[in-house]
Amino acid sequence: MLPLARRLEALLFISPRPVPPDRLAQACDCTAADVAAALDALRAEFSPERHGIELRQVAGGYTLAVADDCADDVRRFTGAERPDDLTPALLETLAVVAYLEPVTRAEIADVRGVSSEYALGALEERGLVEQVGRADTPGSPVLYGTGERFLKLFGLGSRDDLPPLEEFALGADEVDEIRARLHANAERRAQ
Amino acid sequence: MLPLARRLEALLFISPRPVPPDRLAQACDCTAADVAAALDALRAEFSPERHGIELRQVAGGYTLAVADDCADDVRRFTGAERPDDLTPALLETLAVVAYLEPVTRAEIADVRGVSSEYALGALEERGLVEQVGRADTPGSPVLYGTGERFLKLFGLGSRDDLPPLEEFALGADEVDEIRARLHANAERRAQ
Amino acid sequence: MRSDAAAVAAPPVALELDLDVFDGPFDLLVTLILRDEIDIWEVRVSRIIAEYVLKLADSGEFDLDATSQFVVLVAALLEMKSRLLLEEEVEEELEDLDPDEAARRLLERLVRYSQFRNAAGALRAAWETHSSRLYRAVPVPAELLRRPLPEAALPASALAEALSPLLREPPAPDTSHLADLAVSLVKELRRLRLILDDEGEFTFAGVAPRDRLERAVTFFALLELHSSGEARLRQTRHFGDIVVSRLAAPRPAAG
Repeated sequence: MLPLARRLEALLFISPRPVPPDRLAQACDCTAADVAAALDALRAEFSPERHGIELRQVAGGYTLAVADDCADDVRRFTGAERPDDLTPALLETLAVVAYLEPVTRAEIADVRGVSSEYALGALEERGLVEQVGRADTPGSPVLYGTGERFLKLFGLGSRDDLPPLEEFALGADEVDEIRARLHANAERRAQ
Repeated sequence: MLPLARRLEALLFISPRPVPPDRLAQACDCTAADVAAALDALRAEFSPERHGIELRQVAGGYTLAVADDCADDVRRFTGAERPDDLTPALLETLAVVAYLEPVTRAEIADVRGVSSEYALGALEERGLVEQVGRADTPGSPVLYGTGERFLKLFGLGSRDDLPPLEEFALGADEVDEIRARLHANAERRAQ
Repeated sequence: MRSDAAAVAAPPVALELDLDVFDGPFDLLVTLILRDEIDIWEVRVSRIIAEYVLKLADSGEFDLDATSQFVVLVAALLEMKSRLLLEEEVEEELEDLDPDEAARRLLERLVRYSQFRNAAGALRAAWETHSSRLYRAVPVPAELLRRPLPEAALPASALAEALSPLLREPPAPDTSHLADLAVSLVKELRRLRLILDDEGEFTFAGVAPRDRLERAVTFFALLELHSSGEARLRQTRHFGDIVVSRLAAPRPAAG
């Protein structure tokens, strides 16, 4: 490997969190282009076919992780368990927070149509959602957002990697169908 | 790399402590011979010329560690500030190893009058002391000698440049006598 | 119950709240709710009551006026909230609207909500792929947190200096202060038992040697006689003489 790739490998090995490329450049006293080239070399080297470790880009930086097909061995060895599954309510609340953050509980309830107190508490407990401040509105309610753990557990480099919300919009035909159903209901009620 | 080598790589990558070979065999459900072969492959792969990480054998097992020539980058990255002064206990232990090597842990404890486990670990970590083999006595205890950084730290060309102890009212024959007494003690203890 | 006029005139309830939706004094919260700036749905009244009770317990004072005021305000909040809970009113609100307008609003809400529900589905797929990934969480070795010493930083003589004292045979321990001791505990016990047998009673001053260390041994022997139940010790005042009297015959195996 390139000498710089070896040096980056050592830094990524030692760092407990993903390292942004500019910090790598700073630590090795080299340019962003040098770092990019060396990271390419590292990525080629640490591919699952060759190693039990792989290079990943997640949560704003680069990090080394156990290759997926070796994870079960490691779990057996360390006794670590997979994180508990998220219920649909938790995932839905998390989606609202991730796309709208920073967001208050009232705004989340407004989108979901139900109080989201329990879901928010459970997400906070799992470290997926955190309080990021207070809104500058009457009562200064708590603002919620996602953190590094959210990005890591969902394999995102940053919040910008979330697919655009518009992708999940209903199709025109679906909207028409709902509209027709609502009209029928409204007319029946009006009679 | 061998599939087993990849799995061992993942285990050593995640483990905060050196892992004994029998635990590796247990975790991967394979034989000691399989583990030995895979460790050989890993050692060849993770050599300082090729990677920024290397495979080391230290007290109790195997571990992945930052390659020596990448350590300065890591220190710049971690912001290491504290100078690495050797405490009197470390210096004393290092002196025992330097003058009497190869020497077992029990012999070191015998000379110093206290258990030297921590000091040996700290010296090993600094590359000042290393395991050089096993004694041909019952229980085959590990033999320690000075490591590659030892001569550099003290500005010595070779071990022959160690100042003679006569200057400190102890003749070479006396040192030999002490060494003989230590080995006798060790054998007596082993019986 | 106080009249409304009196309730308004009463001093404000001094209770600082740190709720999820609101951070500030209780009075302000009530005002904001009345002005529709905070949705009462989002306020947990039970939490407010719990905080007030805690505050009362902490202060140790019971202010009847302030507490009455608090009860009135909390009751008002609960009434508002329970009214809103009645579905009729919600229905009424929708029925007030033109059916087309009501349908349009509902449609907007549903369309907006569906986006997030679909996004949650995409998040689930990402979670299934990535959540079980294992990252390294090992502290940086101490060695890499220290600035290493440069080459030839230490003199080799430091090694010899560190080793030499260890290799010399340690000098024999100095026991001269023990050798001078004329009495041993066993001997002293034997002597005191003889005196007890002969005299039945003696005083510490009468039997103790002059040497401080030897007197200490005699004193130890007295304590031994006492704990074995052979003698009774009496002292009428602090630092006074100790009178020792026999309680039982010496044990045959004594000594």
